[in-house]
Amino acid sequence: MANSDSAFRRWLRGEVDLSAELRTAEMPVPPEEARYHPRHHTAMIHMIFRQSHRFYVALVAVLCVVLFTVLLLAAANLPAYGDSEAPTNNEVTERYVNRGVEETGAVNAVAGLILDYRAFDTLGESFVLFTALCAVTILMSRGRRKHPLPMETDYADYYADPIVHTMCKVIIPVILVFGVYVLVNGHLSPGGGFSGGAILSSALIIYAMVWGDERAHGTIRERAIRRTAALALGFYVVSKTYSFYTGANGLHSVISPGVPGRIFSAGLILPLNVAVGLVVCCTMYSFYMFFRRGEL
Amino acid sequence: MMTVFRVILLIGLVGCAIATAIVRKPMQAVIIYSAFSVVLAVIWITLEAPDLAVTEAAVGAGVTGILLYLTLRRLNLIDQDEAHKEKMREEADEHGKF
Amino acid sequence: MSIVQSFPLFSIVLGLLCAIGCFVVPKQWGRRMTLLLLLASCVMQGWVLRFCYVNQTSYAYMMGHYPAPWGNEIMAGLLEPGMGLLFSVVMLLSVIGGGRHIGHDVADGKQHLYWVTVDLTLVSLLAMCYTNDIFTGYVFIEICTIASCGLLAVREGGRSLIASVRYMVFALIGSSLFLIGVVFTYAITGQLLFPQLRQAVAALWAAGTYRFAMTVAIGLMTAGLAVKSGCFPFHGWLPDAHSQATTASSCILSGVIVKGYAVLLIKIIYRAIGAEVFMASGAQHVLLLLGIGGMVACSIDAIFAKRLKVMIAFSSAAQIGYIFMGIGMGTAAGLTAAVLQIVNHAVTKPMLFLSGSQLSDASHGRMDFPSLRGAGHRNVPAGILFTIGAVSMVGVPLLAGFIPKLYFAREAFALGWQRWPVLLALAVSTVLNVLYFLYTAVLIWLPQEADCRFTAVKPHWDEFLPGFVLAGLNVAMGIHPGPLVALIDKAVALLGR
Amino acid sequence: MAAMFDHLLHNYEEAAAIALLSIGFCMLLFDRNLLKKVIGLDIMDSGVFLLLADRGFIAGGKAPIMAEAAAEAGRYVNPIPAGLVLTGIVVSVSVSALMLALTVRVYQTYRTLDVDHLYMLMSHRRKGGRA
Repeated sequence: MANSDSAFRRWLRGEVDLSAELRTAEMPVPPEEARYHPRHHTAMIHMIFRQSHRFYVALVAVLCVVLFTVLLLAAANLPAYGDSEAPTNNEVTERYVNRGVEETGAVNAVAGLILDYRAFDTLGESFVLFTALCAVTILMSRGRRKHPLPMETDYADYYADPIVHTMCKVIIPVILVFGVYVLVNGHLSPGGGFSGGAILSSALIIYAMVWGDERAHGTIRERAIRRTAALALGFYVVSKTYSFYTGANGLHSVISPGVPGRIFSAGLILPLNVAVGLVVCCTMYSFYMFFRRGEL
Repeated sequence: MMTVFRVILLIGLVGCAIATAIVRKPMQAVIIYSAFSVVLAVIWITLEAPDLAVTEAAVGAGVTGILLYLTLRRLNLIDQDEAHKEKMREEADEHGKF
Repeated sequence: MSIVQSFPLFSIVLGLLCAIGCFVVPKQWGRRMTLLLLLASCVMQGWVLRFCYVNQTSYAYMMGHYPAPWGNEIMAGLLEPGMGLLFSVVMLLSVIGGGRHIGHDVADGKQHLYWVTVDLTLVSLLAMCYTNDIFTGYVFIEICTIASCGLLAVREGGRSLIASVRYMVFALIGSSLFLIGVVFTYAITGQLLFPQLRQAVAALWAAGTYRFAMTVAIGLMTAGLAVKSGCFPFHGWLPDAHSQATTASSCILSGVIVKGYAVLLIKIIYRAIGAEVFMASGAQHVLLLLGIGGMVACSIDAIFAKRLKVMIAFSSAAQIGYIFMGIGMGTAAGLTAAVLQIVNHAVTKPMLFLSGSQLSDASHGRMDFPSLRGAGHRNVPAGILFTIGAVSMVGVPLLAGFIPKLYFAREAFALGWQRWPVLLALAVSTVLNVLYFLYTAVLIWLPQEADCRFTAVKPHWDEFLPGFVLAGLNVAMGIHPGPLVALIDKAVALLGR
Repeated sequence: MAAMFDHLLHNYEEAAAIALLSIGFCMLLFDRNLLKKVIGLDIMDSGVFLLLADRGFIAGGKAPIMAEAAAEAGRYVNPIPAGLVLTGIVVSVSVSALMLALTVRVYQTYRTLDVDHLYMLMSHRRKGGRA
């Protein structure tokens, strides 16, 4: 009571600027538990930090210069650029290039390499995406607290703009078709799961940008995204386990390379490309939604 | 001929990287980084790696660029620079009695 | 081919499926599934270990239909399933022991994601243990980095965000250095799988071509993994990260994850580069010196720490110094001692974190030493556990901490110029350990002050039982180290073959 | 030394890759702005990928898409680096998404992107806690 009284008196004396309080009230306030109020000998610690920091920076700078000189010298020591006799062009590469088509059925040697010869790497890679999705969800998800997002100061209503709106209506299906093309032709032409999935997600992101997050949230359900990603990853794991297991035990695998060059060929590569594409698409779109509105 | 083209592209690439490092506004850095990715996508083509070019254009220039932009937007830093942030930081210091 | 030989693959796949499952099911199921997964993983690794021990062999397991230089492979000897078993057991106990804190520190809506990250951490550690391919190693290092960042950042409030940023900056520098090393290695050998790589490296080294690039590559890979496991001059991130996380995450981060990188480093040195070439490159001397530096410098930091968890975390950094010192000795016996140290630290450190956090619970969550005075009386099981752990860390005989120190000291006498630095570092580090660990162990048993604000807490079985299992392992290793040492000796012998 | 410089001039792509690497590394270490650190990380990764992809290039080689394998018996470039870089790019984008999420959270909590400032808060707290 005494406090408000004195505040009132100060206001009467004209010392308090009410509009200043209004301005601070607009600013999003960090959550209570995270706010931080140091108390002790700030100036000294400031100084010590700056001093030790300067020393540290100088030391690291010297180390960096040494490191990059060494790296440049090592790069000069490497086999010549574009040399066909370099050690990298050995029997491993020979087999990938010469027998890749008949063994994997994939015309695109890179697709055959990452989804058949070295599939374990790529399995790990999809799980890198999945792990990142979980970590981003942990960080960005607002959970129960629902502290408000910062106000949009430069909000542009793209939906009201007839040019943007109409163009996007035309362009989104085109992007989707292109994405699907890149996805399912991964074993025949450049592209594949990762790029195709990113292209698909870009179409979804444009949709969310123009039609608004709320509407996109209504159309593309959170549950659907999570289940699609989980199903695609699950399919990937299970099918690849089958192929690893049969391969290691010398069992006959029902998966055959098919006729190279056809769309339905190259054994598991086409379905795996689709699965990877779905995972990438869901992950990228989820990243967008988490950064945009803090939830899917 | 091809070598000259490559060298020009590489100079552009390194130039973009340096520009990203020295510009003051975060938004400029993000835009230059997207340009960097596009140049890199062309370099992948000159290296005969079309898979990488497609992926770099979609993932590097596209998705990473969008994520960087969204981050700026979440932080309300779209057209603010370091000097402004310095001021804000001082305010924050004062607020926290630092 | 026996079905047991497929168990490494099965445990990795089971972990992946479990992670996907936890992502979509409600949180209670996530916890159960993760506990089951960890249990299954323990059983499977144990089985593989038994198989390899009985047959005295290490075997390569083809991941797919293509043999070694073309397809991926995983490799299981004695070291790999042994470390997998150790990691699974420690993770299982940490997750059970820290369960109550997870419920408290992690928001309700994020608990299932916590279990996903735990599963993925297990998978990445197993894959790092078993991998026989340098690039697969890189991919799973990245999974481990991201998952551990999730483990760290999941805690609400506190400084865990700043700790995560710092951790990520260091970890990403580490993985980039490692990747540059991989690129250089690939550029001059054209191989990625360990056995072929080792032949190619030996041939190149004998021929003397690309020697400078090879040395740089070895240095970069070693430096990358050293940064990631918190070796001495790059340990800046470690105390913050390990002390700011929730209890189970602290146990996993310091008990298991840093060791995963160390195991991968050992595998790369002995299986991919070859011990002879590694020793000829001179990188082991650097590792030895860094290890010694870490043992001393981080112990001094630990003395000056004013909070319990920070002290335990600095002691982790010091103990990691021992591991690198063992690797840097460059002999089989030194490596045995390093692996013994890995085992010792993996069973002791989670015990210290678990009991330390219970002691701080008995002091209203305070971590500073004045508040912890007499905490042992308020929570007797935790006090006993902490005392066992502290005494073991000091290196008192009949406890696990003594064994690696003994082997380090024994091996030191067989060395050349390294003998005196190693012995001196062991002595200094032991004295420093006495200063901070015994001090704390005594402090918690001091009589409580008359005006003590804290009341005794009722210990829960799920909190102290895992600690007692770890303490049992610790004492068993200390009293009867023979079988373990014999096993590790065999594992090291198999590794170099 | 001159021979080495000559060699470096021939490996100009590698030299550019190392240059990118250094720029990114320095941004990651020395730039105080967290956002610029993330961009530096991406640039550093691009440098590594450029270094790796250069290793697969063969002068006069074609992209390894063997559509008319029988028709033209030309040389193909090495597909392995391309596959590895593809993996790397996806890893890199995952990591940068995570770092950006951390950036957003840090800014929401502490109202600053200056890393020195953050570390100062942290070390200060640790020292303050001792008193």
